[in-house]
Amino acid sequence: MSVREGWRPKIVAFCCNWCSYAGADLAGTSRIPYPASVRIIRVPCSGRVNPVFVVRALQRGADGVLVAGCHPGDCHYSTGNLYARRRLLVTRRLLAYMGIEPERLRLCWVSASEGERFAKVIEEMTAVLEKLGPVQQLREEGPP
Amino acid sequence: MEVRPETASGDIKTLRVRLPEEDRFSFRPGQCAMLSVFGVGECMISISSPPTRPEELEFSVKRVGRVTAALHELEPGECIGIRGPYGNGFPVEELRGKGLLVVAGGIGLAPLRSLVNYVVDRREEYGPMRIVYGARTPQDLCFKEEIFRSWPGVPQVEVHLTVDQGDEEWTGPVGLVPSFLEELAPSPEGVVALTCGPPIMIKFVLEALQNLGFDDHQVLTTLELKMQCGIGKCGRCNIGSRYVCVDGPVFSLKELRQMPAEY
Amino acid sequence: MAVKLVRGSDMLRWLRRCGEGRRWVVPAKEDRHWLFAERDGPVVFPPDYRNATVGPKGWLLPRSEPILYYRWTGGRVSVTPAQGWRPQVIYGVRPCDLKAIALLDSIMASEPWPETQYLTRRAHTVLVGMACTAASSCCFCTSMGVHPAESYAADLMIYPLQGEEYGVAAFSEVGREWLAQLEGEEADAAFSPAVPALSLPMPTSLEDLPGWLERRFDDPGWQRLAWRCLSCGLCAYLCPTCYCYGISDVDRGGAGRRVRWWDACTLPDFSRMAGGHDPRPTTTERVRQRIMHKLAYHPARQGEILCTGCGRCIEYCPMGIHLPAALRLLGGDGR
Amino acid sequence: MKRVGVFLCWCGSNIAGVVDMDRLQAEVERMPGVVHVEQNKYTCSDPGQESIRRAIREHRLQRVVVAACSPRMHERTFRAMMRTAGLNPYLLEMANLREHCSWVHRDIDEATAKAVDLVRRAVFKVRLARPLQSGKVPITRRALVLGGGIAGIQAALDLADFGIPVVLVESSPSLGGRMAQLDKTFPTLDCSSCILTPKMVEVATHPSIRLLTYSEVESVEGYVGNFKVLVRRKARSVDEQRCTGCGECLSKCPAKVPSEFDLGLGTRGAIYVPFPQAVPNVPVIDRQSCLYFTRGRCRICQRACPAGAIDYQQEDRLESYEVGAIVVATGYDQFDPAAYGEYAYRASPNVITGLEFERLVSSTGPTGGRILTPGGGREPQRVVFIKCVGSRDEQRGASYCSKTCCMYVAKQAILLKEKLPRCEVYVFYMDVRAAGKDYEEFYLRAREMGVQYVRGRVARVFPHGDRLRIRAEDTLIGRRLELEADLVVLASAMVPRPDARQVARKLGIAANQHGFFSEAHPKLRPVETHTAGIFLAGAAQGPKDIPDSVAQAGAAASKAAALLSRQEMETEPVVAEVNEHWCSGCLRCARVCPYNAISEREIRVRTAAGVRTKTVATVNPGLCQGCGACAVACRDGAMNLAGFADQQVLAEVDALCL
Amino acid sequence: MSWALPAVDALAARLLEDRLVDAVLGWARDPDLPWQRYPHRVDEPSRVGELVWDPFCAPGLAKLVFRMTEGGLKLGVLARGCDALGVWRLIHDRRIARENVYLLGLPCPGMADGVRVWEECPEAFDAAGWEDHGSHWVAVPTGIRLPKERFLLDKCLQCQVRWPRQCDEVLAVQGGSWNPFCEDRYRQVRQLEELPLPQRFDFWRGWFERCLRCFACRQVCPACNCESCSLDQFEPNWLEREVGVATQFIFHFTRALHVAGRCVDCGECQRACPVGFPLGALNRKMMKDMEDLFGVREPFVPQESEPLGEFALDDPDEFR
Repeated sequence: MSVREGWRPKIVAFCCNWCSYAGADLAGTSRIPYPASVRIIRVPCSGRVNPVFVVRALQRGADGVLVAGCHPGDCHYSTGNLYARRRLLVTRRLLAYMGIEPERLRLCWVSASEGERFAKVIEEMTAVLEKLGPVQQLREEGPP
Repeated sequence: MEVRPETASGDIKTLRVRLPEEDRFSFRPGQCAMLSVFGVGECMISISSPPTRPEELEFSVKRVGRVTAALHELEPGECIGIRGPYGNGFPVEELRGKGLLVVAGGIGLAPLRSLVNYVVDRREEYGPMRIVYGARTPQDLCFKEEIFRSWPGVPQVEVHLTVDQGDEEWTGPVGLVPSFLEELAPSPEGVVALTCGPPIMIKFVLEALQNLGFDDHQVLTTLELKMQCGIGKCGRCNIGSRYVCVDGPVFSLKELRQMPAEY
Repeated sequence: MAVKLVRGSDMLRWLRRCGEGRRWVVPAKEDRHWLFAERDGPVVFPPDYRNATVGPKGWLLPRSEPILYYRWTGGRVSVTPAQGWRPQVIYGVRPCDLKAIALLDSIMASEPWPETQYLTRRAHTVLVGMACTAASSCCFCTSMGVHPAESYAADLMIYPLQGEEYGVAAFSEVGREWLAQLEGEEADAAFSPAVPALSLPMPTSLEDLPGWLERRFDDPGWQRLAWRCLSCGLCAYLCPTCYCYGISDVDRGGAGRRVRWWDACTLPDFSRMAGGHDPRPTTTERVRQRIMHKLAYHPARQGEILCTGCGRCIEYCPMGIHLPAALRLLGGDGR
Repeated sequence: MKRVGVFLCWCGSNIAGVVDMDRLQAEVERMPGVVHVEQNKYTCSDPGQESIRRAIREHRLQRVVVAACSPRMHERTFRAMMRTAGLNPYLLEMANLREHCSWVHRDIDEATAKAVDLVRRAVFKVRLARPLQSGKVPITRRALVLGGGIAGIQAALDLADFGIPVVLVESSPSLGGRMAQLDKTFPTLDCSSCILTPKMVEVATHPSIRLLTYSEVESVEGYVGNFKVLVRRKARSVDEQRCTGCGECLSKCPAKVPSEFDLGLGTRGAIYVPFPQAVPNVPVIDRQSCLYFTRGRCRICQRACPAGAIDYQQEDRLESYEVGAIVVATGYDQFDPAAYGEYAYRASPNVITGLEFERLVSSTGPTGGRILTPGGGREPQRVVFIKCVGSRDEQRGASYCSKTCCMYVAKQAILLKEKLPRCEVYVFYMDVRAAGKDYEEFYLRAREMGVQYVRGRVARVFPHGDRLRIRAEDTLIGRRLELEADLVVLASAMVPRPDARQVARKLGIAANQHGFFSEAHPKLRPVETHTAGIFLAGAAQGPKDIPDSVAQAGAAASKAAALLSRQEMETEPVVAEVNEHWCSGCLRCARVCPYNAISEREIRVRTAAGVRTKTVATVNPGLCQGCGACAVACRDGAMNLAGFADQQVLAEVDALCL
Repeated sequence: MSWALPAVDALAARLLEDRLVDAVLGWARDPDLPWQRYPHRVDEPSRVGELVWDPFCAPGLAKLVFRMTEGGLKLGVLARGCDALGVWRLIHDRRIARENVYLLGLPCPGMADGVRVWEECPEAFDAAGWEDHGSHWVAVPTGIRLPKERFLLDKCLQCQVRWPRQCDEVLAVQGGSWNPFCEDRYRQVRQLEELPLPQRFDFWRGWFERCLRCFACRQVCPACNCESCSLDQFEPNWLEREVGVATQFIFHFTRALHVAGRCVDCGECQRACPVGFPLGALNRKMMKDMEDLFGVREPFVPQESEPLGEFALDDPDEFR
């Protein structure tokens, strides 16, 4: 597929307020650089993330969606991330089944103390998306 | 453009729109226009200012849905889309020389206000005009400036106000419009009644008028249905074979009787 | 009947030549279902082609289309109308659908507000009709006064004759221009049109039908028919004469487009108003509205019945709600 | 359109050093709804905040976006500022330009582009923000403590000392629980009842504690601050008011049954007090074994009682109490070693559990404190302790470590050595876990006193003559060894009470796979449960020794006190809300709610078919913690989360993807 | 096994006479279209004769039961396996009160595509009754044999819920869930899964272009019973009205996800779709995943709890 000049992947990341958002903050306070590809949306819990949010992001031009929550067992609400895991697992499979690269959706566990890890996840994912290129499938035609 | 709240509750606001010279259009009282807030949508609103004052159009909007809510949030100076005029409007020619009985409830006064001011501006061409207007509470009465001050001062214009429930200031009559109307007992002689308001009020006003001896062709009412295109194409606003957006919103009781009761 | 006789292959070559630079919309079979789809040219029809599941309506009145684009900058908004048309040929259209297009034309052109976007697209469309030689099991065009060999809105009409042979006749300027480029003499040919599979139990003449129905506006038969309606839009979307549409804005952060999309009077929120009031709250009113609109309201308005007997609603309604049933129930038959 | 004001913070050079603020401002000014943009060096500073207030006034701002540091840093600050500016605090949104942008990106163009997106995200979200009000829930200033063991006692006393009325419910006839059964306590060897009894008395006499022994909780309704608890007062058959506790009846009772308190090593009458120091010191008639109740004749105790306190007619009474908080301290049970057939528990009277040993050495015990083999009644020459019976053994017991065994075995070994210096003591162990203040030293002391610690599992214990034969392996030197003993003590595991799960269900709290009650968060909320207003203390939450139980009880008490110290409770405004018009009443939201915050209710709706009633979900803002799981579970989109509404998140997505 | 219409009538009549139900829902002959059977409601014992039970009773009844019982009507339902499970779906979703339905189970040998039969052998419709010979339907008395592999409705070809489960009463004839025409319910799903990703998308895009979004699939579906479908809502606008590849994707994605673990595999959506969109391939994909990922057995049998409203600590964690 043809990737237009200077294209950089865009990742929409849903971060749970208690672990992953804090983890991203820690990456900041400890000045751990990572690609500027990611844009974070703060949610109370990874369990708040509706699979439709994911597809919506891919439709509107995101190249990848990251959902980050507390490690299983550490969820501030005890079970939210476990529901999220099920839902997003199915979501991911369905995306693949309907012809969207599953790598575009990733769920990961990042605790408040894992700034390093957050940065690493973003690096990995950015690399993956750079290989995949922009989402061609769901592009909608804009005004002439 | 200017936005002015009408009622204390703020559920009704009046937008005054200044159209660029080249875009001005002529219209008749009772006609409507499609107002659109781009990004939210369109809705059909009746023009509440008279054609005799063309430089500015006024629309009185009751907040009911998404678009009307957006209209309410407009700020002076912001611009909106207007297309129109749509609908038949009141037959001002045929009404010439006749006495007028204007019966309105709540926001229903908006389209009739256009007519009233039109008549006020051409007072001599029309017979005496009686305005019967009611609202839920004194706060809900619209166009206070006009109903309390300007109109009563006009020769041969009577304004009768009523409210469903009064409050400490309210000294006027209390009661529903239809019953109030029957008490006033205006004579049908050479008079045409024009009514607009919530469906239920219209229903009973029509009965009241009948009891007062008004003939079907002496009664005009305006109807409202969901509209999308405004040009009789989207197929939404039909009552039987009539489209409210093209053939309406003004129907005579005579016409109404031939239509299915699906409104 | 005076037509130009031509062999199939020559006909296709001729059409292709005339249609240079236009989009070709032809019936195409995609597993068991015929649809009008964009192809690079006209085709010969296999014998099993009766009519397409989804008619050509969508190529004149798209499933959804932008009608304008807007862009906010500060408190100001700039608006540019959409240019939604491409010159096209719609080929292989059956008389029922041709009649339907004729009806749409009259509706969209109706005063006081003609629907320009449709009319423009229509003006850039050449309709090549195809008379029916065989009926599908749900056809009932003649019951609705539509004839399986009539040309109606067509510019050109093709009449399949024996074997490889076709007759072609023109019914418009463009049609005649095109036909002129087809060598061959006009000759008389006998064409035997199909006989529709169904003939409806018409309770009265077509002329009296509107009145007959309006007298039955409050007939309990409506309820007996509509209780099983699922409130989907299938019948309306397949119907070649249904044109109701809705309008909404697709916003992309301060800029976007206003789109017009197919709507259906059978869908629950079709006529529900912002305040919540709905003049047609249940399936009974909605089904009645749909059928009355076709057989009573529209005739009263523009003098023509809004059904061409294509039989799609009969064949595809999942709950078996269809015109014959309606007419019978209102006729007072117990079931 | 809502009037949005955006405030771009430089944070000194922290943000402005990387993000091109002027380019950013130019972009932001073009965003829909934005009517005012300004830059500040330090927005969080007083002048910074003041300039926001001024802008709110001058530009009639309805929504505010502060693009600065992480909301976790300053959201509170700016929300407070909003209030002082007369705007609802929840009409504010922050864009995290520092932690999430300027501190992690170097390239100015990239960083600025990202900053634009982040601000747009905030703008789009805040445009859809609604003012949120936190509700108020009244709080009943009374606590219920469940369980009269040391944890319950401690919690009750601490609460009472806060001046909070307490209802203490104990199912057995007396306070004291397990601790009362113990002889001495490690590592200080002070006598258990000596330190416990005063506390028991204090509970009984404390003006603000209502003590309900021989009672059980029937049902619990309501929610945090407003629980309704139904307590069953089991018929004691003795009038507590009249009884003087003289004990006349006890000696007269003809019936003899094994004493629960002595774990069957001793006996008691049908009318009995579990142990001499029992509080309240009021006997209870065990109707199963009472001659009068079983045969209809006897009445000896009634005749014996000088106070005329015996009342055979007494019946169970149900009493209802309204409380604001509940402390659950229902304690533990001991593992039944019968599962370990090879240890001959039950097969031989001389194989006993640790707890039984406690009764054996206790001066109030059946032997009056003399250590005699239950079988022969002889002083044992050699005693063998076997550890981890039922602990750390998934096959036959539980996977977890019971934590206390190592220490109480050491203690019991020492007691043996003290009382019978010539007695040999062997301890078979897997590991010795002596973590805790002075614990290791205590264990070493046991070894110094000559207690033989043998690392290895005992293969078999079987009667041999009037003694016991133990076959085992010393895994350290890898030698099989066989020895005889007079007494074998099994350090059996601590397990949940048999009725733990029913209790959990009654209270609407969670229990783990073993049946121990689950805390809200293993690290950060160790004494709270997921059900707001219910707290945990003692071994009911997991194996604990006395100091831990007491400490946790104190913690639970102060948590409860903190809650009850207010007349009413502010409910978090970020809670789920139901659109009843859309709700289908399937209640799948309730199933995923970790806080039982969602229940159903009937409403009347007007439909085409006329008015009908339908079931809808309803959220209790007192319980909802705003996780939003329900909002995703709801397909209708009827359940939504205020502050993180679907339309807001979607708008954020759109904003970021433009 | 024969299509015991008399027995059905008798049962229906008894239910009505015994006042066990106020009405019985079944099928009736369309007087205008010989091949058509439409859902029919009978209120008096005397009219059970209007009911019909033969190989052409295509329409599913479950979704109709929902609206019909809303007013508290007690309804007897002639239920094949698919109908029964559909009704149970609605019961578990608390849309139908169990006590308002009486499920009269009819073991189903599969239904024929009426129009097809009409086109290819109209005389079949002269039959007085029908018998089921496994691979054929046989008309009595005419003895006309209709081969199933030619005439079975798609939904019945794929059906694995022929036996009416969880009914109040089952018509006493032999029969079973086994469907000789569908050894592997997931065949199509597997085939698609094996396609390379771009082709997979092309496959679906092809269908997206044809889908009219008439919502017939949603409206017939017993699992799609929400008071207000999120796809119809404007605020938030989950789905824009504009029809394009992206919005069609969102529509079908959302629909599939919303019935995930809840679809009863009645195949009605497939039957209702005028353009033949392979909705089954989406629904069964979800079923397959419920099985593969979460070990849900018989994913098409409705349960109180649904897989996506649950979790297990050891759920797979494959996100790389």
